[in-house]
Amino acid sequence: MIIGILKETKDNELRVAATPDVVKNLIKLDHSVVVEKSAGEGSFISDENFKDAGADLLDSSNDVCSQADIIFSVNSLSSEQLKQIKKNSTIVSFFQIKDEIQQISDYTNNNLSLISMSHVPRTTLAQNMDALSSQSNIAGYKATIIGADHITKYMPLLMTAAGTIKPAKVLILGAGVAGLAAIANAKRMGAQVYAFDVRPVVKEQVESLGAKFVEVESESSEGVGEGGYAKEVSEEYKKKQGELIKDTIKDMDIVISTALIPERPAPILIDKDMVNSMQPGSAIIDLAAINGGNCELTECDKVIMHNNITIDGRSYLPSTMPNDASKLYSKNLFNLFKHIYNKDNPLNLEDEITNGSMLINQGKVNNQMLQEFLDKDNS
Amino acid sequence: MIIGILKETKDNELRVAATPDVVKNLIKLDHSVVVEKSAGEGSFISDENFKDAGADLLDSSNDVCSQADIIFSVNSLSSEQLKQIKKNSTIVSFFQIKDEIQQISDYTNNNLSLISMSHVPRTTLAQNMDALSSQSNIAGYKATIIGADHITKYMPLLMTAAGTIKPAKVLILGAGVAGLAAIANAKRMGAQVYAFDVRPVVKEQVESLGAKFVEVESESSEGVGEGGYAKEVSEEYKKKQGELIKDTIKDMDIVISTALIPERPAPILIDKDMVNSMQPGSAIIDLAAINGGNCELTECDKVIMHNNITIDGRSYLPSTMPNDASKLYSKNLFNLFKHIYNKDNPLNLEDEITNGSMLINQGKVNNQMLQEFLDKDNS
Amino acid sequence: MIDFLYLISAICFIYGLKMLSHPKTARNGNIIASLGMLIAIIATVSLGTNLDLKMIGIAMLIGAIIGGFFATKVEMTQMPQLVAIFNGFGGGASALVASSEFLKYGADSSMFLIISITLSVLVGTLTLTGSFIAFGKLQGLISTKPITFPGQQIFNALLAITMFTAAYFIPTYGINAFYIIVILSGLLGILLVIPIGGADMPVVISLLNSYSGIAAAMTGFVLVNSQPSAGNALIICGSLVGASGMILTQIMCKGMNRSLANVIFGAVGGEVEASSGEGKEVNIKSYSTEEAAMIFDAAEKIIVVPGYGLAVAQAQHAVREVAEFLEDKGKTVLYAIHPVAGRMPGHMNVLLAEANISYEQLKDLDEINPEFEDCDVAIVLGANDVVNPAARSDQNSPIYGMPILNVDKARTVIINKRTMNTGFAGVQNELFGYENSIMVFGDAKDMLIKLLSDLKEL
Amino acid sequence: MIDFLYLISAICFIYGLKMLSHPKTARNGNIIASLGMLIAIIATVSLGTNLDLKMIGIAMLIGAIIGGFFATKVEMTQMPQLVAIFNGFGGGASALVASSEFLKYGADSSMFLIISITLSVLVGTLTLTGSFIAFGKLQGLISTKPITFPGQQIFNALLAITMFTAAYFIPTYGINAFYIIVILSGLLGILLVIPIGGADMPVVISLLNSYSGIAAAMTGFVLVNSQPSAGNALIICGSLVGASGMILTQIMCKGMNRSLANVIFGAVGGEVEASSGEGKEVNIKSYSTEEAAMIFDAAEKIIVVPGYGLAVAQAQHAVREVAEFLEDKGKTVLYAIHPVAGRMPGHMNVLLAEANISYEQLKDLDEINPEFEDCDVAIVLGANDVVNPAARSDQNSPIYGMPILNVDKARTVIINKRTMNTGFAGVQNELFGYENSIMVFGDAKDMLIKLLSDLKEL
Amino acid sequence: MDITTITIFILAVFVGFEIITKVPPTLHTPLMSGSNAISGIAIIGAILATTVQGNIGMWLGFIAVIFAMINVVGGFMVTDRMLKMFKRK
Amino acid sequence: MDITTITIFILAVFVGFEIITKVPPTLHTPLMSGSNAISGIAIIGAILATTVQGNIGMWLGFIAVIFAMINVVGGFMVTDRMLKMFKRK
Ligand SMILES: NC(=O)c1ccc[n+]([C@@H]2O[C@H](COP(=O)([O-])OP(=O)(O)OC[C@H]3O[C@@H](n4cnc5c(N)ncnc54)[C@H](OP(=O)(O)O)[C@@H]3O)[C@@H](O)[C@H]2O)c1
Ligand SMILES: NC(=O)c1ccc[n+]([C@@H]2O[C@H](COP(=O)([O-])OP(=O)(O)OC[C@H]3O[C@@H](n4cnc5c(N)ncnc54)[C@H](OP(=O)(O)O)[C@@H]3O)[C@@H](O)[C@H]2O)c1
Ligand SMILES: NC(=O)c1ccc[n+]([C@@H]2O[C@H](COP(=O)([O-])OP(=O)(O)OC[C@H]3O[C@@H](n4cnc5c(N)ncnc54)[C@H](O)[C@@H]3O)[C@@H](O)[C@H]2O)c1
Ligand SMILES: NC(=O)c1ccc[n+]([C@@H]2O[C@H](COP(=O)([O-])OP(=O)(O)OC[C@H]3O[C@@H](n4cnc5c(N)ncnc54)[C@H](O)[C@@H]3O)[C@@H](O)[C@H]2O)c1
Repeated sequence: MIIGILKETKDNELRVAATPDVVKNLIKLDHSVVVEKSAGEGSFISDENFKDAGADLLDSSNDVCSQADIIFSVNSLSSEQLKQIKKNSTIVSFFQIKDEIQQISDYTNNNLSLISMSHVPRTTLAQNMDALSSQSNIAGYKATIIGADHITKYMPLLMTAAGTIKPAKVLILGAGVAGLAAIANAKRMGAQVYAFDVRPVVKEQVESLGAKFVEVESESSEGVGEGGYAKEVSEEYKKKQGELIKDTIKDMDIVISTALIPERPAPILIDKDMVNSMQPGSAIIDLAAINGGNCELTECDKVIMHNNITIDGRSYLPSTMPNDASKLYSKNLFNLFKHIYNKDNPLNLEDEITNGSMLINQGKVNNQMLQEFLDKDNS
Repeated sequence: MIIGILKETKDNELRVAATPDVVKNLIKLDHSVVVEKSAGEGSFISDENFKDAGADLLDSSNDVCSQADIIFSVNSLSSEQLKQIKKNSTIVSFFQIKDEIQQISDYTNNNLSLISMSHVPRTTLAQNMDALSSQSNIAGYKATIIGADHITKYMPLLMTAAGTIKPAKVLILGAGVAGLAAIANAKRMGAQVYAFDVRPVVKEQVESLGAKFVEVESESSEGVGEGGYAKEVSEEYKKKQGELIKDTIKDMDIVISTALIPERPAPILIDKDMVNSMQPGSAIIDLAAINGGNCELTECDKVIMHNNITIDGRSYLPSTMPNDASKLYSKNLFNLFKHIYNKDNPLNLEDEITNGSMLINQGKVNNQMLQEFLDKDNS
Repeated sequence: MIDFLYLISAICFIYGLKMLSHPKTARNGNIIASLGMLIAIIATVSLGTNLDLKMIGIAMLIGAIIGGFFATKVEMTQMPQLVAIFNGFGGGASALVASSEFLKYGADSSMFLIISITLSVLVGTLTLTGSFIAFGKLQGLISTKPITFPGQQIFNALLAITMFTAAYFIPTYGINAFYIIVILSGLLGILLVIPIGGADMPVVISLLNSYSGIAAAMTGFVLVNSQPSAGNALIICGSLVGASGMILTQIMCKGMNRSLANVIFGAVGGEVEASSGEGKEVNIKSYSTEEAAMIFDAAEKIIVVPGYGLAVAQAQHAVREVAEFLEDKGKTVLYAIHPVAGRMPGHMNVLLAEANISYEQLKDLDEINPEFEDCDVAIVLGANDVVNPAARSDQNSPIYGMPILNVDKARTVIINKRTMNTGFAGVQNELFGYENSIMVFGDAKDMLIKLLSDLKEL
Repeated sequence: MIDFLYLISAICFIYGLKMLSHPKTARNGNIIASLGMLIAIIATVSLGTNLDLKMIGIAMLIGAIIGGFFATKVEMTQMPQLVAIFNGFGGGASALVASSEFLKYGADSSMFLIISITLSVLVGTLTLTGSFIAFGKLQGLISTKPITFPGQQIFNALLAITMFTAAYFIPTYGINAFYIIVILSGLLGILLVIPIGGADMPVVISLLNSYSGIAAAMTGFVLVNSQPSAGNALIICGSLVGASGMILTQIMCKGMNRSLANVIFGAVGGEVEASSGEGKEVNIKSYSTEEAAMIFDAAEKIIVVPGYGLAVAQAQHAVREVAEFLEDKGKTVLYAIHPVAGRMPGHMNVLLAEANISYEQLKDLDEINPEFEDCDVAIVLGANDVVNPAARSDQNSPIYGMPILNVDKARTVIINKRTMNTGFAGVQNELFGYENSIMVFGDAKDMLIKLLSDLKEL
Repeated sequence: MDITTITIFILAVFVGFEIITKVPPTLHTPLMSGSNAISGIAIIGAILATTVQGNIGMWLGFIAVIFAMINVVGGFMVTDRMLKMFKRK
Repeated sequence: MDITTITIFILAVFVGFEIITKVPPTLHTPLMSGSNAISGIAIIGAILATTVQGNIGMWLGFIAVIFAMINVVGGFMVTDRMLKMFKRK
């Protein structure tokens, strides 16, 4: 097959869907690879690097789209690019169902196949294809770094000749992959770390990183949804949770919020009052910004100051570490590709992973959730 | 005495020379304190806070200057402010000899006294007055944070399903107070840390923080100057050192340079070639920027990109943590003030600390170095 | 001269026992002890007057053949019952000697002699029958469940009283009273062992071993008048074995966290989980940290496999301490980091970095997997899924196809977790039952701390 | 009956010695041993025939008064020499008894008796004179320097040979040969101790103590024919002391990292630095980690004072391990962080955070200083300037006026550093010589690791 | 009954108590087995018992020798076999 | 010369060797001192020696009793004094 690598067009996107290493591995599997010129620029990968790895460099995105049987990308294609794309070809990307609904006709009409990196099932086996994890981990890690940069204080405890500096307090809301990474890094940096999540199982994980778990008293399985994800919680729970966060947040120097519920807007956990109760000079890093944010005031992709509190809503944190982010993403993508297009039984829709990640199969919707959305849209 | 606190006028300066806590302590010692309106704004200290502490708030810098017997500040006063100042009054600030030479006539003509925070002797006893240390420590700490933010990689080693991430390599040039703080924090964050300094004693200190010391072979006391400071080194040493750094730097992800020689331009340790030899996406944080920088390409107070390498020349890092920076600075200043103006034997020029920090005593130059500079200027 | 031979043989026994209690010298200790026995036998043969050497030779040959045959042929797993039965014969021999002496002097011996003979017969016979019951239990001929009946203790006490009464009446009733003693001691031996559960058998055997020493010592008292030097030799060696056996029994009880009384009378308390590895119900081997320590002591290359459990236990510092101790002993220690160990990417890195374990020691999957083959011990600390061989072999397993750490390739795998519960993926791990696998249960931190102190005590 | 008393007294001695070797039971052990002695004396008095009880009473009274007087009056620091001289008397007594037996039987005793007597006199007299020399050295009456002359070893060997020849000729020359033995043994005792340096005296005393046991055992052999039970008692107790003394001597040598031979013949090697605290040249007390461990064992509240040396040694993990061990024993452990400890602001925080020591345990100067007063042990790890009391008291000190950690207010201060070198400020620290200060020299990490294992062994 | 006999007995008991202090669990069984073999010292008595006049006594002695010999030979051999296992593979 | 005597001697030596295993250094001196007092057991011999016929022998015994008594009483008392110090202040 001819595999195409595009230069990403989205704002702030510096990642690339394949690194020269992955290109080499693809070629080893007897595929050929076409790469758009300066596709790797953002990740400091030069065209020469790609060439050396064996890829063909093409001048424009159009050339790539028209040649490739399968396109690897980080973000879904622009409508222009979609127009150029070959019929029956495949796109592997970080698809978000709600975003793709608009372009659904382009996909189905052209008999395209969509393989979604965001829908790879979170099974043990699929972990090396789990780009959601690898990129969330970056986001969580980076959130503590920018948090430490935003605040006007030290992170660790220091007892110096000029007085004792108390350690910063960091609160992590939502201890999924990103949250755990944030906990780990904040702990490393010497802060006192608190974490909160609706799923009670997470408590042990939080404590396994040496942080304190802030608990809402309730029946134990309130927020536990399917497949290890969270679901929406009852009103009563929300109230309790609100009070708990309110009590906690006013002493915090950094709040990193990562709470997400799949295919739903992010729950609002921090309202304006809570923000106002925080110490001036503190910071909120809202990793849920792209889904509306966990903080009422978050503006997606913007860093704003409210009442001397920094609210950072940048959704592209992984892109700020393009080097490692591209490396991990492309490895994940390659692993998934290898899994789906294996020699023995390619494109086996019986397979949990293949089936789960296949949003659209040659123009046919293969994802229940997407179908539901479409049905809702149509009605 | 009436003590005056000004709002700092320098660009990027967010610190304030006294916190409400220090104001309280001053009042306890039977002084009165006048504070310029919104002096604490940058450090998130409101005028109310100062009022509550017992200070009088004045509307303008002029008011403060004309009332105060002694002025506390972070940076030396603007020429405008100097004009308003009372005769025979005293200024305590972070004076730099080469900067003050311009205004020397203002000082001497008005019989002013200048107490310099940067000239407090680095003795054990003076450590709680040593603002150079407390602020350098902030700078060193913060340098690693912004370094971690600049680079396009993780700091720590991570072995994940999507592959193994190698730890970032951090090189610290000059392991004085700032350098040691940078080492400590970079270690915390999980990087592999290397450090280099001309003073061989530092080796033990570097190793006491768990970092590797990169050594130039030479006679042992080459770079050791007076009072624990460095002095300029021989040409031959410089060559060896250059080669060593050249060899080391090309593998580094972050370089934090802090090398200074008192009252001399900072030594150039990183030339353009060396920068070019670094991996794209790496960063240099040049804490010596204000003295010309340790890197040839550094531009003071600017963050530039050269060949995909970030070169951060911000000299105001302590100001990015105004909360803790002001707290520590004002504590230092207060301790020095208490030492010099103690009840038993005030303004005792026999005292090492008083004498050392007194740049100009009632219009008379009291510092040898300053005198030498003046003599040179005049001739 | 012969007296000296006995003395030398006693010294051999003392040294032999001493050496037997240290791993490095144990084997030589055994040889020295057997040398002592040889010397004692030679001394006795040259000491005795009117010995029918042929008869003795035949008897010795028969005994040696039987003993030697079983000792070499029996399977390793049946060792404990073999020791039990050998022990029974020892006790029996003492009882027989005492009986024979009784027959020689008859009922009108001195008080001292009668007491000695009674005790010797009593303890000897009891050891004989008790050991046979222990053998039966271990061999599965008798139910390993504790067998009890109401009033057992009282009945035993009555038995003992009857016997002492009989002993008192020996001067009056002679041989008949003596028979009663023999029979009742035999019964007592059975009754004492029957109510004890199979898992406690090793302790019982050790106790019976101590008894057989006491029996020999008592026989020594019987003999000391007619054959002073032989008698003394029996007294010394017998009491040596009696006392050291008692201590060993105590040590074993302590190792099981129980008192001796609890073992002997605790039948009502029911079975404890088979913790000595002899139980056949589960096919895992559960070891104590002390035994694990011995395994480490013999190892040269050790690979540590941390998992989520290590993080839960916050045992990162403990593991470094153990590793450093082993390194100081000249061993190589590496850490095998599975890419998905823990609950977040890089979980193990965060954990081990906190303990300041050097990056050089951390190896990822590809680097470490070839190393397991020539590694002596792989210690799995709270990891489960990432070492599950089902990922390699069991097509139906939900984790089939995931690359795992091939710990099973190591000579010995020590697995520490708290229970037999599954890990994140919720699948059982067949590794735990492998031939070369050993489980050490407990919280990872507690276990490592204990392991360290056991390592230091070796 | 009396025989039994001797047996009981022997058992008392055995238990007494056993208990004496454990800190918690030591005092009772001593009491039990002295009880054993009382029983032995009572037994002897009732055993003896024709005893002049009045004379014995007088002699015992005199001895008791002298012994008791010195035992209570002498200063603590002079204990070692007191033990030495007591020991000498014990050896002397044995020699005297043997001589008296010799006078009784004369030259024509059995070979066995003559050998016994010779050995008893030889060892007893040697102990007597040797102990007196040891006493003299410790008391400063004789130079503590090793006194040697060329050919000393050869001369000693000649002496010994002469003595044995004399013993051989006792049957021929009788009392004269005996005199030669007495005199030469006395000389040998002197010559054996004279070349040993003052710092090694404790070992020598222990050795002589073992000898006095041997002498008593030999006396037992002398007596055993005429007074079997008393003889046996002497043999048992004497050999007990002889053997255990030998072991103790060995332990002491090991503690000094030297062999016994090295102590006895190593005079040429010169003095080792006075490490037992008896040296008077420096007024610091240098303790081993084992002794420090004993102090910790008795403490309840412990404050750790980390300094730059801790960072240099990278001993942050080691200190946490020790602290955790102590906490597990129910003790309170706090860390006193001086604002300028180390070489950069917050150096200690960085260090201790790395070892995951909880922030709650870290106390800054103002918080911790009041706590020293009711703290049992303050342990200073590689800190110097920040605990220098000169900052409080010595106006001329360059650090005068700096607030310091008042460790000297603690009941005991244990200071660990490698040498007596100064710290950053370059000033000597008088704290090291304080009454309640103890130095434990060595690299902080090594020392803490050793301390931990010693703590575990208590 | 002789006091020296008792003395010897008691001293031997002490030695027995003291020589075994710490035994790693893996050595429990071998140690037990080895000391069990030593308790076959009854063979001394058994050998001497064969000289007893009466027939029964003699035969008792005969059986006693067999028994004791089983204990001794079997005990030492099985101990050795166990200990051999501890050698490094 | 009797074999039992030697036996007793040897067994006692064994006991002596075995009972002392690990002694913390702080106890070295007290232990030495205590066992030193025990070696004053020579007092038994000394007492018995006073019955010796000849005058000299008797007086030797007399002195021996004094010597031994110094050792015993002084030894135990000084040991006790040392051990008292270890009590917590
Ligand atoms: N790395 C990631 O990013 C990530 C994210 C999510 C999920 N996962 C999944 O997590 C699993 C990781 O594998 P793993 O082997 O590390 O963990 P695991 O398979 O979950 O096994 C952990 C084991 O540790 C034991 N344990 C728990 N607490 C313990 C304690 N205090 N002391 C001793 N043992 C303790 C548990 O057994 P007992 O209860 O019997 O003690 C459990 O079997 C994989 O299945 C992976 O797919 C990984
Ligand atoms: N905190 C700051 O910001 C800063 C900055 C610069 C200077 N200082 C100065 O540094 C000093 C700090 O006081 P401090 O008490 O922490 O340190 P210190 O006074 O310098 O004493 C450290 C002691 O540690 C011992 N040591 C060194 N290596 C050791 C090892 N491996 N194991 C055991 N001991 C070791 C040294 O004695 P041996 O050589 O005998 O072992 C030395 O006496 C103050 O004078 C302070 O003014 C502080
Ligand atoms: N099988 C695997 O190996 C594997 C790999 C990666 C992740 N996972 C699992 O997938 C699951 C989801 O991880 P994710 O990071 O993608 O989750 P996510 O990004 O969907 O959500 C982040 C976190 O926010 C929490 N959250 C949701 N609503 C909340 C609320 N109202 N208040 C507080 N917290 C709230 C969730 O519980 C979750 O922990 C986790 O259970 C994770 O362990 C499994
Ligand atoms: N007495 C005290 O308690 C106390 C307090 C603070 C600092 N100090 C001491 O003061 C001294 C100066 O500290 P500082 O941080 O202010 O120093 P600084 O800011 O003047 O210089 C920073 C470092 O750069 C190094 N340097 C200079 N030229 C170099 C070159 N060509 N190459 C590499 N490195 C070079 C210097 O050696 C120094 O370590 C140190 O010795 C420090 O320990 C003492």
